[in-house]
This record gives sequence, structure tokens and C-alpha cells, in this order.
Amino acid sequence: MYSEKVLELFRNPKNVGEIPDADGVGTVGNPVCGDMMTIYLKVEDDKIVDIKFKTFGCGAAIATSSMTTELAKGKTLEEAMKITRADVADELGGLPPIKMHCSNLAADALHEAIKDYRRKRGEKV
Amino acid sequence: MYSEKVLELFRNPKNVGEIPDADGVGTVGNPVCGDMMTIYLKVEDDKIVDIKFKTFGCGAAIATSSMTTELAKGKTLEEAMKITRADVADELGGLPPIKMHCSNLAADALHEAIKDYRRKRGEKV
Amino acid sequence: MDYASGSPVDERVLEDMKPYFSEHFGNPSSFHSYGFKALEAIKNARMRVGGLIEALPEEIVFTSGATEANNLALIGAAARYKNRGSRIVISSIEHISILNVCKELSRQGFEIKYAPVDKDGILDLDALTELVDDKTMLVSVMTANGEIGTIQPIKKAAEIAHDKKALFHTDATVAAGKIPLDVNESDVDLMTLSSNDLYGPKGMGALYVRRGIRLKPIIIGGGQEGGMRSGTENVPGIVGMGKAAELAKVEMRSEADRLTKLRDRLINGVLDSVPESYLNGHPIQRLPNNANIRFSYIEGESLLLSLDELGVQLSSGSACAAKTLEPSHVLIALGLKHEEAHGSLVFTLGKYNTGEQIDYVIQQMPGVVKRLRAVSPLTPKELM
Amino acid sequence: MDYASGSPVDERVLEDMKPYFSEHFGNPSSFHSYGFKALEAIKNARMRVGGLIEALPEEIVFTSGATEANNLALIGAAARYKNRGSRIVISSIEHISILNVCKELSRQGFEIKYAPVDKDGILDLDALTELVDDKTMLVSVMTANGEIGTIQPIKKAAEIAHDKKALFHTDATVAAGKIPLDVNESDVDLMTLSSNDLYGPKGMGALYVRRGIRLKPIIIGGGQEGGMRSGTENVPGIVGMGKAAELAKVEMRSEADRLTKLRDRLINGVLDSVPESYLNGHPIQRLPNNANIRFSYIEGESLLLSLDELGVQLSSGSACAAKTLEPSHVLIALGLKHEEAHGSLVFTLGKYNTGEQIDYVIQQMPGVVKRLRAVSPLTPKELM
Ligand SMILES: Cc1ncc(COP(=O)(O)O)c(C=O)c1O
Ligand SMILES: Cc1ncc(COP(=O)(O)O)c(C=O)c1O
Repeated sequence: MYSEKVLELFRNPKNVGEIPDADGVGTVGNPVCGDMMTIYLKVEDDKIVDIKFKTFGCGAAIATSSMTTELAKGKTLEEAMKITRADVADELGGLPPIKMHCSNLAADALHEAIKDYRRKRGEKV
Repeated sequence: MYSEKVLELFRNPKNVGEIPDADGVGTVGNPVCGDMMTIYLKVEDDKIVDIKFKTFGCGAAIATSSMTTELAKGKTLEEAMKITRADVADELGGLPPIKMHCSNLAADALHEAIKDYRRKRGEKV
Repeated sequence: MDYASGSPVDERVLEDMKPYFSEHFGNPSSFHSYGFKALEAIKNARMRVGGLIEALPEEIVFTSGATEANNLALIGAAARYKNRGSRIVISSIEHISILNVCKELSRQGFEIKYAPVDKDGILDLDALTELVDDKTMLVSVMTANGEIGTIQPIKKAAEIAHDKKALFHTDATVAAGKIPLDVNESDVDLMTLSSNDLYGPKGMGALYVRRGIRLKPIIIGGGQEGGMRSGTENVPGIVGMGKAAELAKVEMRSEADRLTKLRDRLINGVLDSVPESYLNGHPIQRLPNNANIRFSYIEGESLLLSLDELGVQLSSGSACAAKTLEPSHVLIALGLKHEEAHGSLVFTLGKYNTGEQIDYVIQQMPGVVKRLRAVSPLTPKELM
Repeated sequence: MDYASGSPVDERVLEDMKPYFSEHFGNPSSFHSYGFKALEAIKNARMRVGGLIEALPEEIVFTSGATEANNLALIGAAARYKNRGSRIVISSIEHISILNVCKELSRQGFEIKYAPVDKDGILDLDALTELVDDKTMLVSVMTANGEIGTIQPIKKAAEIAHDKKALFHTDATVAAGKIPLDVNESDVDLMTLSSNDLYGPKGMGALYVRRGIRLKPIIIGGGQEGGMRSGTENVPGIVGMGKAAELAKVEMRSEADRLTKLRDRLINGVLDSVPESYLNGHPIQRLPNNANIRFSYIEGESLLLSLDELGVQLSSGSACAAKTLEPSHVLIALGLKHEEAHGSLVFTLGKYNTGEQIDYVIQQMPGVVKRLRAVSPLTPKELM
């Protein structure tokens, strides 16, 4: 059902954890629906220098969280805002249709974290 | 489905044929319904001294014709009138429920043949 | 020679099914590797069954048999598309599962019309054209009839249906695997298939449902089969039907040639050797494996019984009619008299029939018929 | 440990089925010796399936599975007995095939009422008594639930139904073969059985229909199964279900003892070794082979996936729910919060499970849960 890449990232997710003094935090989903995800950012010079996540959810949710954080790491905020759910799914070698929702979630959390960072800096988002 | 006795009589029916100068002839059923039977009688001193049948119909119809003529042979007309479909079915070791109709037919043909004989003699039947 | 009412499962089919009884017993809806294995197997079978009739895998809905597929096609379409019209037109020689479903639909307010067939059992297309009107919702004409073997002009029937925007269903239960079928070429919307008629396992069938058509399910539950047929999938059954379809596709042509030869040898042999015997159904537009022969003055069941004792298993019509003792409605529709219908035998040949068996039947038939005619009050003197 | 969603066929069952795929491929409606052989085999299977629940052979209607049997029971009774009333009362934890049929019946004008269960999943009999009124036509309460294993007081539920002259149906899909059942003792009118849950073949089920009760068929055709279920009989399937029922009857008691011990070892072992893990369902009134355990802060599918990689196949609820990603309606009916329901695992033990397997799960479980909790944003610090 899942691609080998999804299973691999599920087994060994990258960037799991929290960043206590994060510059931006984004949370989407909620445990009632079975999926919830928080992304923490450290930003320097408009670049994502550190990123971590915590996810409550299915295998795909964990794998997409890991992949999304990998894709975002080192990118400028503007570039990171352009990461779409399709990008994430592609990098993972595809997701079962019923699971496309999960990859949505990870990209959303990333975007929320960036907006949070910008909001904190007084930017209009 | 059929008892061994039914199969045996179907294979080797007794009393098949016609009696050209029969004293009584009874026909019941009709080919449209899939079953038709004629019984021919020779009567002496109120006793059935010869009996033959011809049957268009299923295996049970042929076996019950044979059995009915066997049961009737040598009997007085009064005794023969008392032969019922249950008697015939019993002698055959039972018949499938859906085939009980056939054993009915043979007894009916016998009774018709006896009535024909009596009618021809001017008796009221 | 009664393959119509039941066929042995091909050993290669059974071989493919076996692992799904034991090791691979997973549920395709389950979220673990056993389940995925089952899901894969079903996908593969769907492709194979689709392949037999040039359909897409996702156009195949697995059912528990042809009867259920016929029920789903007609009841499911009637419930879903009743706004398109209240008339349903079927041929007068459909299988009892179509006929009885139509009786039920008529109780629900649908108007059922029966298109007649000619004396060889071929659908009267002019009559069909007249019966199919603007308020016709569905037309159902079988691809071929199992009793008399007659092959119907379904492509033309579909055209007549579509001219009036009606859906077209065909019951290909006995045709599939015997003659080439192509749902696109024939422009069929719904097609019934049976597994056992392909030498697959019993208790399995399928309905082809053209993409874009939705049917109201008749068995409701977990939403399997795209919501059109609920219930945990019969994985070994589906795998078996898939394999059977694949084998049929590959072997159909050569097997059909072989059977046609046997069939004609049987027909000619019997008609030549038994006086007053006649072929029912069309001499050429017929399934390669079907011969239906009528013997005057005698009744079918007694013929069956005699032949069974000689080791030849046959049927006197549809297996169902055997239960009601009624003459076959198909033979009556050809214009035969009841007593003629009663005296008919259906030979359905299959994989394991040989020329020797055919010759044995040809050799035995005259004696059996003669013996029974001797008992019959209808037989004319000169035949005795 | 996911026998609920699919079981291997017992080798002895498969052995009995085999001849009916090949040599004995006759149609029980056919009029010849092959047909009679099939008819005999079906008779025998009907006796064996009846025997498992103390029913008469003629009270058993074979179907293509439990879903179809549930559909036939409810739709068939509703169509036939609608003059008795328009209300149908079911428990709130019925299988989706019952729930979805009831939704359809509600569209047809029936009034559906759901009787609640307590926090252990046991039917609230007082609530049932209140819901069943004079215009109630049918009450349906499952014998046991496949997800949480809770065994229901069906004898008392039947009494409540009969007090108001309503029919009583019970879905015994997962209970049959696990606990003793007696349709007379429990005064059940209709009972659903599944073959695969007895280690028989998939694609087979049966409905017990008490003598004197008639159902409107949902699959119409040749009138097989006493007119209640048409379609050529799946002879190997029926033979297999018969054998499975016979084996279940003989072996149930000792197997139940064995499974109960394994089940309790599993439950105690996991609850002891994993913090914040809880048993769902009743601790004692439960099927010998079911354990349903809830793990706080993590989601079920990721648990399934981790365990699958360790070679342990499980389910997180009904196989159907896996498709919709919804939390199990059964767990919600117990009063669990959605996030608690999401974190539950169903263990269904079977024939081939051993003590070593149980111990392996107990040993792996803490690590798996800990790893997933480390990824979860919900996990409290002290658990990490
Ligand atoms: C043309 C046709 N359709 C449908 C059926 C029904 O098949 P089943 O009884 O296997 O469901 C038959 C069975 O003989 C048939 O001949
Ligand atoms: C209680 C219950 N009833 C009915 C069913 C439906 O069984 P099937 O999908 O085999 O038709 C299930 C299946 O899991 C079940 O658990």
C-alpha cells in the first residue's frame, strides 16, 4: 500500500522533536480527526536553519512530516512557502489516494509555522 | 432421487403395451402437461385377468404405471378400485414429493379403465 | 454433456486459488501485509476478468454469481435511473433470474415488455425497435441462450436501446469464454458474467458496469466493490475467476473450433440415426458447445434418466425448470408445442468431452428413444 | 492476530471441498446422478450448519456471506412484515452491514431506533425495553461484537422483542464457533452466520430462518434455497461451511479454553508493560479470542504499521472502518473520545496462535508504543 520511501521514513523519521526557543510554530489538524501535526522553525537571514516536528497520526502523516521538514530545511521562507502537497507526495513516490489528506497537512503546518514567524516579526501575512 | 425400486421398474417396466380387444380403457393426463397414461383391462368374472399400459411421461410416471398394473393384476374390480396413490408410492419405496402427482395419475387411469368397463356393461358408475 | 448446469474447476484455476485458502487468507480491507497481498490479488483478477471482455479493471464488480449480477444490473439500474423512464424491454427467452426480477420490478410499477424471437430463437429486431420507446429505461437481451445456444445480435440491440437513451444490459453468462466479447465494440453498458461457466469456481460472478454508470447496490454494508456490492471479498473465488478468465481468453479460439466440430458431429449423428428428431435453435448462430435436440412422442425426463444410466449426463432445459416440471419457456417462445418442448434434450459440451463420447451417444440414442417410444401412447405404429 | 478480518480455511475443510471442485461438479437442480450427488452434499451441510446452533436443516438458508445474510434478514423481513409495524430497533454497535441496511430502510419509511450500550459495550436492556413498542416489527442485536468482543444478552433481548410481537434477529457472525449458541434456548427468529469465521471458505454464509417465517428474497431467480435465495448453489462452499460447522461444534469447548487463557495472558501482559494502556469492552463477558486495547497519545494505523513490520498483523477496528479513516463507531458508542478510539488495537486470536506469539507481542509492545509516543505532540513529558 505504501511506497518503500514512505515506509523508510515512517521507520526512521528525520527531524522529530521540538525546538524550545522556536522562531515559528505551526500546528494543524486535531487528535479528534486522527491527525495532528506541529512544526517548529529556527530562522536566520530569512532561511530555515533548523526545523522539527511532532505528529499524531497514521504512517503517511509521519512520513510526510519527515519529508516536508527535509524539503524545507535550508530553504528561504519564500521557497518554503511554495512547497505543495504534490511536491511532498512526489518525493515520497506517491501516496494512496485516501492518504493524500496527510501530505496536505504537513505542508499546511509548515506554512502555518512560517506565517507564525512572520506574524511575530510584525509582518502582515 | 428415485428409489432403487423406481429405477428398476423404469428400466424394466412390466405390462407395457395395448390390449386391442380390451374390456375397459382409461386415459388420464395429456401430453401438453408432460404426462399421459392409458390403461387397458381384460376382465373375467369381475377379476382383472390382463392389464397393460402406455405412458408418456417421466421416469416416475413409467414406474408407477408398471407398479399400478402389477398391483391390480388378478384383483377383483372392487379391490382394484381401492388401490390408492399412497399404495403405489409405498410399494415403490416412496417418491420425491414433486413426483407424487405421477403416482396419482396411474391410480386414476386404472380407476378410469374400470369405470369404462362398467359403463360399457351398462352399470352406473 | 451438461456443462451448462455445472462445470469442473480447471486444475490450473484451483492451483491458483489454493494459497488464498491458507497462507494468503487476508482481508483486502485490512491494514497490514496480509491484507495488501489480498488486495493485489483482487486487482490482478479484476484486470483479467476485464480483459476477457475488453473492459477496464475498475468496470468489473464481483458478485456471488450470475443471478446476483443480473439482479444487481436490473434492480440497481431501475432504482437509480427510474427518472429516465418506467419501461424495461427484455427478450422473451431470458434466464429466469432476469424474468423473475422483471416480475418484481413490474410490481414496483415498471412496465415490462417482452421482445419476441423467431423460430430459431433469434431476437426480432423490428419488434424490439417498436417496443423501445422514449420512456424506456433499460433493455436487456442475453448474449446467448444456455438452452438453445442461439447467439443474439446484441450490438444491434444495444444500438436500438441507445437510440432511445436507454441503458443496455446483456447476460453473457453462457456466452463468455465461448465466443469473443467486446463491450466497446458492442457498446454494452452492463454485462453479466459467471465464473463457473469459465471453469472457475462456483459462487462467483461479475457485473461489467460501464464507467460513469452507477447502480444502487442490492447488498449493502462495508462498501466493498466501489460501493456497489458489500461483503468481505471472496478472495480465492475472485482469484479463481480471474485465472479462469485469463485461460478462457487464451484458449477460447482453439477450444471453440474443437467443440464446434464435436457439436456438429453430435447433431448430425443423432438427427441421422433417430427418426423424428429435430434441432432446436439456430443451426449456425449458436454457441460452439450447445446442441438442443427434440424427440417426438417421448418425455425429456425419462430420456435423461435412461441416458444417466448409460453414463451420459444431460439436461432437459434449464436446471431451474427441472424443479417446476414446466416445459421450458424458451422452447415455447420458439413456437414449439408443449409436448414437443417436453421431449427436448440439451447437450452442452465442454473441455473434457471427446469424439468417442459423442460417438457413444450417437450409438446409444436410437435404442433409448425406441425403448421409450415403445412405452408411449403417442408413438405412431410405423415408428415402433 | 487478526482472525476477525480473515481466517485460513481449515485443511480438513479444504479436503472435504476438493472433490466438489472437480469430480462432483454437478448442479443440485440437475436431473442426473451428478446433480443428485450435489443435492446430497448440500443436505448434509445444511444439517451440520443447523447442528451448530440447534436448528433444523430446513431452517438454514445459504448465502454468499454474513453481509448478505444480514441484508436478507432485515430487508427481507421488513418487506414481508411491514404490516406488523414500522419501527426497527437495533443496538448502536451493530456491524456496518446492519447499520447501512437500516439507513436504507429508514429512507423507505421505517423508523430506526438505536439502543445504547454501557461503557463495556453491553446492551442497555432497560433502554431496549423502552424503545421496543407495539409498532416495532423487528429487533436486531448482535450475539457478540467483533471489535470489542462483548457478548450480548440476546436471550433477554429476544424476550423484550417477543413481548411486543416483534421478530428478533441476531448477527452471530463472530460469535458462532466461539461460544455455544442455541436458537431455541435463546428464542431467536433469525440468525446470521459466516463461514470464514468458522475456518470455512470465504464467500459463504447462512441465515437461520425459524420455521414459519418467510422472507422476501433479495436475490431473485431460479428459486433455490426454498425461494429465499436464488442462484446456482456454491456446492464446494456449502460443503466447506458444513464441515467447518461440524468441526466447530466438536472442538469449540477446548479451543475456547485455550484462547481464553492466551487472551488473558495478552491483556494482562500488555496492560502491565505499557503505561496508559486500557482494555476496551467487558473484561469477562467477552469472546475467548478478542482483546481490544487502547494506547493513549498515539494513532492506531501507525501502531498497525509498526507491528506489521515486526510480523504481527492486527486491526485497528472493523476492516471496513479502515477504508473511511473514521474512528470506530463501536468505540465511540462506549463513550470513548475520538482520539482514544483512534489509538485502539484489536487482537483477534485464532487456531494458529501460540503462547510464544503472545509473549513476543508483550515483549515488543512497550518499545513500539514508546517510539510512536516520542513522535506525538500529545505525549506528556513524563512518559517520554
Ligand atoms: C443465461 C443465464 N443467466 C444466468 C444464469 C444464472 O446463473 P447462476 O445460477 O450461476 O447464478 C444462468 C444459469 O444457468 C444462465 O443460463
Ligand atoms: C459482526 C459482523 N457482522 C457481519 C460482518 C460481515 O461479514 P462479511 O463481510 O464476511 O459479509 C462482519 C465482518 O466483519 C462482522 O464482524
